[in-house]
Amino acid sequence: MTTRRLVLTRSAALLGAASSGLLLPAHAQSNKIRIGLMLPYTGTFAQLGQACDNGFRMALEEKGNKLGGRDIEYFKVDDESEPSKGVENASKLVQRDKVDVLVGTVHSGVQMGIHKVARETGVLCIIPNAGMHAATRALCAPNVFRTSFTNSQPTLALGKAMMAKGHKKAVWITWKYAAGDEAGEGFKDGYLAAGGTIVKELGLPFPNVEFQALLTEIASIKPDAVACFFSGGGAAKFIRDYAAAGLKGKIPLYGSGFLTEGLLDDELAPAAQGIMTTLHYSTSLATKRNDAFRLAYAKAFKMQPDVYAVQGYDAGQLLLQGAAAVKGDLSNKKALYSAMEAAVIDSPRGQWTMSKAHNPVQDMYLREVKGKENIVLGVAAKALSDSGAGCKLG
Amino acid sequence: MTDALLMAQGLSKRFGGLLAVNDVSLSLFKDQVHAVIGPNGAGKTTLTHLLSGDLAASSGELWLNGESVTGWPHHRLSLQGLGRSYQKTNVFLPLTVWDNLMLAAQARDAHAPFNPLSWFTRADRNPEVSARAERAMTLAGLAAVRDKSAAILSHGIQRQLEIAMVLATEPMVLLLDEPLAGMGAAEAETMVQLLQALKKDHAMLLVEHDMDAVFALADVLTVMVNGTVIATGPPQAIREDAQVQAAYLGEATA
Amino acid sequence: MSAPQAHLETLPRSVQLLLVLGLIALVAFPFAGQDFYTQMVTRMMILAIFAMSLDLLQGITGLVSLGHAAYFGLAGYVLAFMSPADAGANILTTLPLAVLASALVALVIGFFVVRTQGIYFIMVTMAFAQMLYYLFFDNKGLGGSDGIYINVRPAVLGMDLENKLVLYYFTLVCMLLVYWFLRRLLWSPFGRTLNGIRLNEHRTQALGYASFNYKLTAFTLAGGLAGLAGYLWGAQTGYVNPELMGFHMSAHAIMMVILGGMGNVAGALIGAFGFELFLHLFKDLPKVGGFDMGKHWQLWMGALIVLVVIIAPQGLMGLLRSRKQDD
Amino acid sequence: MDLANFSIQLLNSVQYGLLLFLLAAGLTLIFGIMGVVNLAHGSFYMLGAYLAYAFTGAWGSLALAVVAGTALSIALGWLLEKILFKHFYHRSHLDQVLLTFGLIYIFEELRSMLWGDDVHSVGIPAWLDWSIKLTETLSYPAYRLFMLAICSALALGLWLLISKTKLGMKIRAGAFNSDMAQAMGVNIVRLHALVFAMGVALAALAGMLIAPLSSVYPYMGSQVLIMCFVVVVIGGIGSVRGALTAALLVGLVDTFGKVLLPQFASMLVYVLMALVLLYKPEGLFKQ
Repeated sequence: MTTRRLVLTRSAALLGAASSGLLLPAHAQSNKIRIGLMLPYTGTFAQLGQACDNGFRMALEEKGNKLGGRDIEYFKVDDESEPSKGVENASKLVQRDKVDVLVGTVHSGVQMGIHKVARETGVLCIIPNAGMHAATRALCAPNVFRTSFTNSQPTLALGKAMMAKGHKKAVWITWKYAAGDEAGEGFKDGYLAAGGTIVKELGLPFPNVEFQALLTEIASIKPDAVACFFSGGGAAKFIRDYAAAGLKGKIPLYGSGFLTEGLLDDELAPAAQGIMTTLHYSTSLATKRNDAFRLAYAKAFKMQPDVYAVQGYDAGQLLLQGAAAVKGDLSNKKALYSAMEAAVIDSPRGQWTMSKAHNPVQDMYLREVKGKENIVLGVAAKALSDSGAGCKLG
Repeated sequence: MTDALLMAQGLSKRFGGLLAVNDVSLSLFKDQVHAVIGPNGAGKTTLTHLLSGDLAASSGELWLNGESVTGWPHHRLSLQGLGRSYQKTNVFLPLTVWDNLMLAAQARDAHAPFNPLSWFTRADRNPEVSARAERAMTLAGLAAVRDKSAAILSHGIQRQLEIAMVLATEPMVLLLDEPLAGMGAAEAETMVQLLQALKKDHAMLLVEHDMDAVFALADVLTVMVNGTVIATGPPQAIREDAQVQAAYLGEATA
Repeated sequence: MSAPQAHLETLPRSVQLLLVLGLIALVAFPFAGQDFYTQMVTRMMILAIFAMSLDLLQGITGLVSLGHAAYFGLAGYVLAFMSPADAGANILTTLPLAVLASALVALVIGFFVVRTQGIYFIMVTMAFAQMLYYLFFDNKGLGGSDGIYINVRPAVLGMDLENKLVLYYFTLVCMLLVYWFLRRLLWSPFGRTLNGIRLNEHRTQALGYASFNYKLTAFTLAGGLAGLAGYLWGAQTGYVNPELMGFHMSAHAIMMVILGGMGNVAGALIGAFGFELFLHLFKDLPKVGGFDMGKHWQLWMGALIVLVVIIAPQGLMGLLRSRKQDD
Repeated sequence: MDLANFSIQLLNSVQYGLLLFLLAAGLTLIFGIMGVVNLAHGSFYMLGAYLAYAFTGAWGSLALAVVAGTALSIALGWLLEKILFKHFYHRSHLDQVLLTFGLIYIFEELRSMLWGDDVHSVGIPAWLDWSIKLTETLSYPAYRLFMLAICSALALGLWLLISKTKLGMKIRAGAFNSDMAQAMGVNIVRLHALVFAMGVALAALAGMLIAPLSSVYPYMGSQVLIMCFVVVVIGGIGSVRGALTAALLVGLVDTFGKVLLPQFASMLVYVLMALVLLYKPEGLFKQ
């Protein structure tokens, strides 16, 4: 083809793609409720994103995929746990797909982007995981609800449990990034209140996983116990290195539940025996509600649920209760929000209610790794609620 | 001593153990061609690098137009009027002949790079620069290939472009490193005529193997062997100098 | 003075046609498109400015920087720091300051970086960008790993960037200004010398140019223009985070410039729009017989990039010109 | 920090340094000696780790997994070189950056499709699964000592291969001036394929050997990528001795940085790199 024809077809194609793909006529007003799922389907937290997705869909399927009598329609966006695209992806759901509710996400950096869009557009937003404080504290908003935790909530309950075991001097170690710092705040509040003293706070750059130097430090400090916050691949490595450094038997290891949640496979379990963690759920929580949930989840997805699946599931239940109260008319915001605020969620983790700042008030369980499970020893903190400091709601 | 355009005193260059140039002193005067000859590896090209600033001398002094310029980087020396061509053709191949010359011609009075004027003015609308490029082009006889890209020119014409680019910077002193290298007889002839014409108003250093051209052009001849100058003087005297014959010209010369 | 022959500076008529068509589409776009697409195209224009700023370095001067996002992100942070909690910052003061800050940092880093050559230049620019990234990532005082909000978008004299349409046309004007500036630069003595440095730095020095000063000026200018793009990004999203300075964003900029075609600024512009369009296209691919094409967008994106580097080494622009050989 | 603690930290830094050398060894060949900017090096490392996970899962023995994995990665390296990289030796660094960046996307997605996005652990072989008591609270895992030995052996082997053997001489000649080497009768095409395959195999081997320590998870490759380039560049591109020295240096800076200057720990390595490049622009041991 001569250049002229080649270019004309190419530039026409480029502009054609631009117009057809982009200039969609405003969507026909159907009575389906449009649900936007903004979760990481690729990237480091893909596993967690998929678990939230499964839990949420399962909750709605159990009620016939109806919200207050109206049918539903899903819109998915992969946020790749990439904070720089947070606002862009959230706007795609809210402005392009005109979703009525946005469910997301896992990574707190991306959550900052979603929260910006939620506060500006007023769209109903349910956070299934990201524990960043701001969303239900200083920057809380009537249209934003969280069904997971604040970063400091799980570690808040850790301090008392450690003191109960007589560990008066502890070392705190985590990655130096937002989630790690906020988890540290929770641990400090809980542990100091219970009379403990933090001998040293160790931190390493995120996502550096070379722990040897700090493990050597811990061995030389010889604290009564070590408390930490790690998750994902880094958590698995920390557990192995901790055991390999011979600390396992000598200095008990405590942490927020994410240290062991969903990681206890055949290879890792031996190194993790005896690790005690606090979290608002454990797969092996021995309640009828949890067993039913595990059965249903295993049947639907052929694998065991984890805390992320429960948080997704509860996001679905919260939405179901809210929609039922307004008989599917999600535009009746006042009634919808007050119904969701007053909701009592019968969750596999146990019943929990919504705090004034829209963060779960829930029991924190003390768990210990035995075999390949986090066995629940008891309730470390009953109906623990986040301080919601700086939130002007309610 | 004072009217020497370029004067070097005791120039030496050591590469680790090898003493490539050993205590060479020479002067270039206006309207005079100073040829430097010697076997391969005698240090001729290294000497041109020391004079032009391409290489920093291990020791020695350098004066340009009476002013001490020892240790200057070669872009400063070039701006002071010391132009040089390279043994291996060293031009901007993707650019046309005219653009090569314009870039050379523009260097003389270019605004400093951080001066916004140099960002906004049009490079091809500067009459002085264009005139300078035009002069260099006609002198080197490149008008015919003006808009051809340098990459597709024959080797000989590329050598002419190399010289024309040096002329476009309108230097006082010309350092020419084997300008006739790889040229056919006809091209060499035109080049010699060009160099002959350039003798006026310039001081020229000519490093060359083509003896006919050397003896046709040179006013002063210097012979270098193993980095040191073994003889300097008028060409005729050098031709008969026994030492030179033994070291360089071989047995009886014709 | 005859106009130079087929040259990087003169675009083939086919590309000029494409650009004019594109400009018309861009000017008319907000009236036809949905609110979301107006924002999407605004972001493409911002990335186009970012890509053009890198093309000044990579395409025109031949300096491949793997850390160009540092100056992009930095300007966003300057806006965030200067934005009051409850009011929009004044564009007249904050924009120049943000661009100046990025240019200044580029000058300081450039002073060290520009003296290295080839692959070492690529690596050392990356090293400095990673330093800046961790400086913001690790320090809570600078916003920490989750970044900072810009609560109210900047405004001046009735021009309020909170309004999506105003932001769209403000960005369009900025993009056109940057495009015009860099295109003119190609024709300027400074631009011609940068081109000479890219082709044969040694010869350029021999002609009398202090190539270090030229490269440093280009590095600083490119840093400032990247700062302009970063400022606009902050103004549009209202949220800045360390990833804006990260390795990924720098690599993204390199890909936009290469996809489009290097050295004539128009390539970078086309590359930015093309890259974003392909990204959105692949992500929105439907489910085809149970196989969710959209979920595996990374596979198609990777394949596209590999394809481009094999069949179109000079990018899309190269394809347009490859048929019409030079004389 | 008393002497005992200091000496253990020194051991940690040497061990991490040698680990880094193992990680960067493949890159010293492909990027260092062949001059190909291979951003996909991290993906080959990740591929090795997942192969180790898959094979130990299937056969239960890491040794077997390493043998099979190495063979597979040599084949993959050979194939990739034939299809893609053969055409890129004389292309600009920019094209190589683009090509290998595209490959990162492709490998990451293939890993997700083949093995999913889960976090896995790989068992340490039983005969190495014990620790030596250093202090009454700290002991040192035998597997890390084993790795210490392996990495040193590899460093020595690679150095000997490159600088002392005939093949090594051919490789260096090919890297320095491939046309000249070809003129001297070196079969450059086969040599490049061999060196490239060795580079990929070394990266995968690093993944397999480090998997029991690092556990296996998505995007593990991209986390080590930048550190590998830092090591090769500080050491001096093309120098095996340089890569080893640089790896030990980075190990030192990273280990003691975390302990003594925690707030600057992440920047220290890059400050080191910038200083080296500014002081010796061609790295420590440029040939």
